[in-house]
Amino acid sequence: MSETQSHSAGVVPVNPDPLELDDELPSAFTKVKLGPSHPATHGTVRLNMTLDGERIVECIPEIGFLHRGFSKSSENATWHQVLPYTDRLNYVSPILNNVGYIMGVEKLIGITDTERSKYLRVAAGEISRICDHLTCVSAIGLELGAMSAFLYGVEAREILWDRVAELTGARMTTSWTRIGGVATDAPIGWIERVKETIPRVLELTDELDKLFSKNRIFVDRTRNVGVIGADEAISWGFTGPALRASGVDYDIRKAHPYLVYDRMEFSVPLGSRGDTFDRYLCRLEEIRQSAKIVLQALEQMPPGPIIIDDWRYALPPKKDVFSSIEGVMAHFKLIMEGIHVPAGEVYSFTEGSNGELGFHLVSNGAGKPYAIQVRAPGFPIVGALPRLLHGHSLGDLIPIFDSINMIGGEVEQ
Amino acid sequence: MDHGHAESPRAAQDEQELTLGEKLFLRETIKGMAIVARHFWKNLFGFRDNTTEVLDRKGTGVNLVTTINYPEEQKPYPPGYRGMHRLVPRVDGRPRCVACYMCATACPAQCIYIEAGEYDDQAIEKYPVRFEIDELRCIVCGFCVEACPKDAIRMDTGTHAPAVLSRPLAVFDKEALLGGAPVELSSDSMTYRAPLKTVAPMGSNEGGKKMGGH
Amino acid sequence: MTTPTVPVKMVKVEVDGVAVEVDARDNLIEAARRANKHIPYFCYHPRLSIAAKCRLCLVETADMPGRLQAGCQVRVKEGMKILTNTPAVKENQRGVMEFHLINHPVDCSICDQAGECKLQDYYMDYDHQPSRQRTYKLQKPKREEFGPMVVYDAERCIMCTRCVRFMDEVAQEPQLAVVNRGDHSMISTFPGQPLDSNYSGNTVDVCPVGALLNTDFKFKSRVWFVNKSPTVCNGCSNGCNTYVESRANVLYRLLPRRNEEVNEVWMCDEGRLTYHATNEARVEWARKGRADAREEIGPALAIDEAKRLLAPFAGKPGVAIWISAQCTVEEAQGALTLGAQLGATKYLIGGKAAGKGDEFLVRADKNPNRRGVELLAQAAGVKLESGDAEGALNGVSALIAARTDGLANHLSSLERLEVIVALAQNEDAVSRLAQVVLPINSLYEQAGTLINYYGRLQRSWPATQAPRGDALPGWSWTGKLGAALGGPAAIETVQELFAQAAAKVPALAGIEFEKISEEGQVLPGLLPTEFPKRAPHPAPVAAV
Amino acid sequence: MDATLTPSSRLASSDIPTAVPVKRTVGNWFGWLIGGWAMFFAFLFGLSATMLGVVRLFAGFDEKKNSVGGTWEGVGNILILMLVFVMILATLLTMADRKWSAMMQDRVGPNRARLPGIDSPLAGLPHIIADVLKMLFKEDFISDGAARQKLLFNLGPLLAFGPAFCLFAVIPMSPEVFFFGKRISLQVLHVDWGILYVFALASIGVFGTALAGWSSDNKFALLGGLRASAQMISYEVTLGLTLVGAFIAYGSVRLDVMSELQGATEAAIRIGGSDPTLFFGWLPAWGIFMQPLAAIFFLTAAMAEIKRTPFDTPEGESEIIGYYLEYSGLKSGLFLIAEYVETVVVAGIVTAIFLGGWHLPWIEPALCSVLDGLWHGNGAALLAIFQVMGFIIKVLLVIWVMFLARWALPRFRYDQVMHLGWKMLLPASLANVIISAAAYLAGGREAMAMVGLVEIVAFVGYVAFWGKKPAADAPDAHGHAADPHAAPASH
Repeated sequence: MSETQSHSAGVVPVNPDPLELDDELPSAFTKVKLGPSHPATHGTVRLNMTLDGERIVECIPEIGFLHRGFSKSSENATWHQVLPYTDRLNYVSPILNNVGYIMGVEKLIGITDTERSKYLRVAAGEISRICDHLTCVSAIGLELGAMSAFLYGVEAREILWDRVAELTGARMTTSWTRIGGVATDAPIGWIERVKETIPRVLELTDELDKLFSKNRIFVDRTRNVGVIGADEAISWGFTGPALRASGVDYDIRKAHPYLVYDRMEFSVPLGSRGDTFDRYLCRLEEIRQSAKIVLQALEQMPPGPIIIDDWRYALPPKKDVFSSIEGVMAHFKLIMEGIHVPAGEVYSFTEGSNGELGFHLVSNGAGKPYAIQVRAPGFPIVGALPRLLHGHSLGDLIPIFDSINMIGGEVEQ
Repeated sequence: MDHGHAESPRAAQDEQELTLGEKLFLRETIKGMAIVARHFWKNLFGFRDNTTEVLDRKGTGVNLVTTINYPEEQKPYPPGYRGMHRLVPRVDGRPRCVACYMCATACPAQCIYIEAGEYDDQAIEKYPVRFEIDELRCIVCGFCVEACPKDAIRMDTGTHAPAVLSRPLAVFDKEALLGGAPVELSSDSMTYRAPLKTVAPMGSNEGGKKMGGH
Repeated sequence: MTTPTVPVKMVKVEVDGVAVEVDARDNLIEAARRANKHIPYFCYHPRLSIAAKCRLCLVETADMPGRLQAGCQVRVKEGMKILTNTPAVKENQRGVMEFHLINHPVDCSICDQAGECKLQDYYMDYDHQPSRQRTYKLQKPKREEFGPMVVYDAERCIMCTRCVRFMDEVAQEPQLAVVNRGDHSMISTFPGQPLDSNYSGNTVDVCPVGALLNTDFKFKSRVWFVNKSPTVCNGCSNGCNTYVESRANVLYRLLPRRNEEVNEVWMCDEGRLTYHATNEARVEWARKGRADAREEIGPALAIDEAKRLLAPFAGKPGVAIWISAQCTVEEAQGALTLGAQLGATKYLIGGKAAGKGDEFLVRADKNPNRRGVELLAQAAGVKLESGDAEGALNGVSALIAARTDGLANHLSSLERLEVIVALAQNEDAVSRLAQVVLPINSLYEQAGTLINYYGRLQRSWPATQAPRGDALPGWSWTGKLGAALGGPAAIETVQELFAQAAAKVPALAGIEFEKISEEGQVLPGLLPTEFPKRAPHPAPVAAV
Repeated sequence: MDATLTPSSRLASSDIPTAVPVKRTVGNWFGWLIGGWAMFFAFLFGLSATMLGVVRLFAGFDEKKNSVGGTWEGVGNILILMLVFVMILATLLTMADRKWSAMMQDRVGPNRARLPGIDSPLAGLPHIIADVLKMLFKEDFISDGAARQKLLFNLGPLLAFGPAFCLFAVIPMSPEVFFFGKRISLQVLHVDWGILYVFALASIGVFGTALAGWSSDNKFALLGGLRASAQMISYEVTLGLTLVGAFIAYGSVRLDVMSELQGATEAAIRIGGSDPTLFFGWLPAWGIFMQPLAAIFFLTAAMAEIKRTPFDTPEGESEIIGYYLEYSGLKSGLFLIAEYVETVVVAGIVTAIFLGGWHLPWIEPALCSVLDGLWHGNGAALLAIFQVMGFIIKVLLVIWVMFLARWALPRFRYDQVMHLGWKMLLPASLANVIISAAAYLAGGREAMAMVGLVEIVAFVGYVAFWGKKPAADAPDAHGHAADPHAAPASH
């Protein structure tokens, strides 16, 4: 009787006789630190978890192991020199970052790139998005133990990276866009090559689909796991596939079309439950939609220059630099001092692979940025990890963590 | 690829409820294993032609395993690939570089170190006494190539910086970097001028004709 | 230079619609400058006569619509309306730029001026269009050696004649002239007369393009890599205000810094070379031992060694303090304090040997702070003996030298001494003889104050970030030495040390180190009444 | 596409060679294919013959000529089966796992290690030696926490490996056969309790994992150990029940008896002609035809029992890394090799019970008479070599299927494993027991075979057709129906 009373008083009963077997065994929460170096944490992140058996009572993600001081580094580089830093934000889809950043700078200057450059940016950006989603989707499989699927995804990504390398000269660290255009044009035969590549990628994507989408093991692991509703997702600041999986029809490419996205026909896949499975499905479908966009962009791409002909912002053509004093002087000024971006402040946002990739740029008119702030799409989503993980078991952590696709580079900058 | 039809955003999940057959595990399990098994048998019986690009390694019978067996097989880098640097020589073997420091300025990683010297040669005048690139610091962005006003540095070696056993070995000096085919540009005639004191009349230099138009 | 006595007459003008009040003697360029508008120019220089050769400064005025007027040549008048960006002006600027560039070689890559070149700046601001040139460029001599410091490239020259006018009007040694005509014209020296003036370096500074280059700086560094920091030239007691340009701990060049009362905007060639002493032959590590027994032991052990050597002499006669006039006020103060602590019986002032002076910027005394050292010694109540005299070191058994300039004259006496502790900047015969050598910063590497020939207190800012070896400011060493020998704890900052000195010297009373401006200030009562003929100087204070 | 419009220096790169020339491999693909397989079978044949020969050699010391199970034969069998066959196969499997997975994943697989003096990767075989050497020479690191329980910590791998190693004793690899004048059999232990021995010893393995998990003093390892013990104990129930049908059919729990009953008897082989054990005259009397579902259940449960993917929650390398997290060097190696040994054992049991053991279907009598003709009077002995070879091939196939599942399927969650075991496999195998018993009572083994055939047909129908909607109105959920690039069905 006294025990009941002490329970009702909220006091844990202290057993006077520890050998009394009828009593509940004393128990305590386990504290487990997952990471920073753990197979499931693709980047380096540490998850400080409190476990009740296998159930996650509390999970506090600890980021910063990959912090490289993007904002501060950018202040000491010219506007163009920031470009390699953006490669390393979301290093799985570098071109989308390149495009997002350069579009911000162009917005600040008040110029637009050439027509051909727009199509090239869209096509290359969507290829990048496919690469990102392929990585994410197949990595979910990898972490769940289906390693072959991961390598099929990587194989598809690999042939896309070959195309990216042909276009930009590098596979990952592309640094490809320039203020007013892009650095290199599509080499001869590249478009045909991409048109060969895309069906192959889709073939491998379908294999992923077949391996997972109806497989009950996979569905059981992901369905109704890490559920977040539309309202809650919005208030947490979700964007991109993670938000659309919750059923919110928000895609910047549709909502605020930029470049030539308004001329492309594609649809935005939506989920309804906002669980891990929906996030997986949305990404899978986005791969197919992006493939459509790539082909359309390459189809519609007009001939013409790939960078604007304004020597205040774009480097002069090499021929002029080699042979004329005007060219070499413009060249020197641009390299020595950087491109003079008018003083001002701008927030530019594009649809990155994980959601809204925003660049807040501040210029004081000098050749170097005054301040750059990145709204990394992954950051708010990682912030919601405690909410997503709460109450799930330790085994569920893996698919949830994978499905939000945390990229250390952009989250920790 | 048919991209003519626009689809409305849809809630894909409503059709994703598993049927009873799928709920019984076995069918999808076997299907999944069949996909993997198909790759296995194709690769087991297929012939591997490592001269083809990965994209072409498909079909039955030939060109199968898509992985590059790296050191033995090497994928040729595409023409525009940013590989290891080289200092471009002139036809007489001297570097084209005039030590203008543009590459060092443009380099975001500050991996280029230059010391300038002076030729007695009236035409070129300035040259790099030391030109060193720390390939470990290099981030291979290609900005140096873009920044060079003399076409003196290129990344078209088609290879990448080799692995080294100690950090100082990754610093490539002028002698190591200088190589490849020499380059002669039409605008170079600017630097090959008549000897001092004899001022050539305008247009007498043949190179001048090449300069026209751009 | 005489100070103006007539009151300044101001007139009202309008520059691009902005009303502004300007000096009636201003030309249009200066008037526009007051309104924060920039009229581009090459040949105009506020301190030189007007040549109106480059034609870039042509602007429109409301007086003569449609007619362009040279902004440098025309003076303002009441109610004038200046238009700097009408289509005609723009078209002229663009056209003039194109003309200037027609025969300009594609030389930015090998030209040291790139980065501070007016052509580049104006091209981006006023032209930025591709070349329309279809023919070969004119060829002219390159790399003409004009003199020991200046090299000339005729192709890059835009014939603004600033250099010619400078030599005629400011240096007053006409050594340059324009020869030939039309597009073949170029600057030349006279036969048998190289450009060997002591002010020839200024022609490089006034050259807006890369035609005249400083051979000392040529190809050493790019101008955008170096950091500028204000300092004072330590070449002579004139104390010209300068900028020193440096990267890491290497100095690259000295450039004159504007100070109307000291050096206007000029400096002498001799002074331009003083930075070499900071780069070359430095004592880098604290060490002990003479000649071949030298051993680098690091600062702490070196102080211990000095203490071991000096302790027996403390309070006994025979200790001498040698203060070089190259020392800053703080270094001298540190040395005097140490001397007082040790009970030094002899204080000697040394320094670099006197040289030639002239009527303009060069003083005969080649030490920047002789007046400062004297003032401090006077305030400390010690008798400062000249170190130049024969037998100055007689009767001395232990010597502490704050900088070793001039000590080399007494080598035979030095060999007799029992103990020499030298605070040395550069390797020389004295640093070889000393038992303990403590490396010290040069003036350009430390914050410090100097008092020049005119009794003007000026300060310098450290140009380099990283110290060279163990080098420290001299006052830091003397402070540590004093503390090691049982004195009060060493003073950590230059500000405190200056305050210590200021408390003793009446002329410095009330001056705070941090409040000394870049221009410096004249100390009350120290201004001489007579000045060299052409030397810029502050207005003499009327005797009260 | 005017290249000169690019500001970047897309300059003429034809000046220099852009790429390292690729080493061209020219080979006769077909020749390699035929030759490779021929060599593989020749190797198997040689292996089988050697095994039989060595056991015959040892059995020669035994006095009784006409019965198996002599002391020396036992010694020979232990040597050949458990030390050579199981250990070598398990070691080879470490490499096969890597090489096969490479093929499943379009990779090349391990190929870096070289034998001294041979400049060829030898298809990665030297990696076996390299791996073993690595395991042997790696530092045996014991963390502070584990050092407090050093005995238990060291006992863990032994308890995991030892029982697994002993399991193979009851698995028969060859029939009892007169092999050059001596009756021998490739089986260590001819005991009446047969398969029960396996169940009994396999249970001991639980102690290994539990001890390893607990004594490591690591929370992840502890979780792994807990998961492992729970899972292993749970699945043992199913494991036994799935085989009850087979016990009913063969009337024995002895694996050699069960194997023997699945094909032509020795007498039938000797006489020649048709095989009387065939059901309906054409269906081999294999366990899988009588107990198809039981075979699947058993394989599933066995995979769970030995903790292979998709049931590797105790390891879950991307979750908790596993109960052997704190082990290194040889102890870690013991855990790993134990898993492969268990794989071999499971494959052996499945082969012995469901896949006809050493029996070759249909052809045994005919083959025997042909071989008799080839080498007068020793046909049965030669046939035994082929039968052992057949056994090995069947074992390899089962292992391959298990590896296939490992690389293709995602992992269950821990509670889902338990759910599957208790709520699905256990009732299903109970039902199987009842149906099998009923069929046996109704019509003996023939009836069981009928039921089995029905089950197989139903199963194939289920996998291939049931639930598949017509392509026309397939939901365009992921666009595959509308997507012309969707890969064709893969089965």
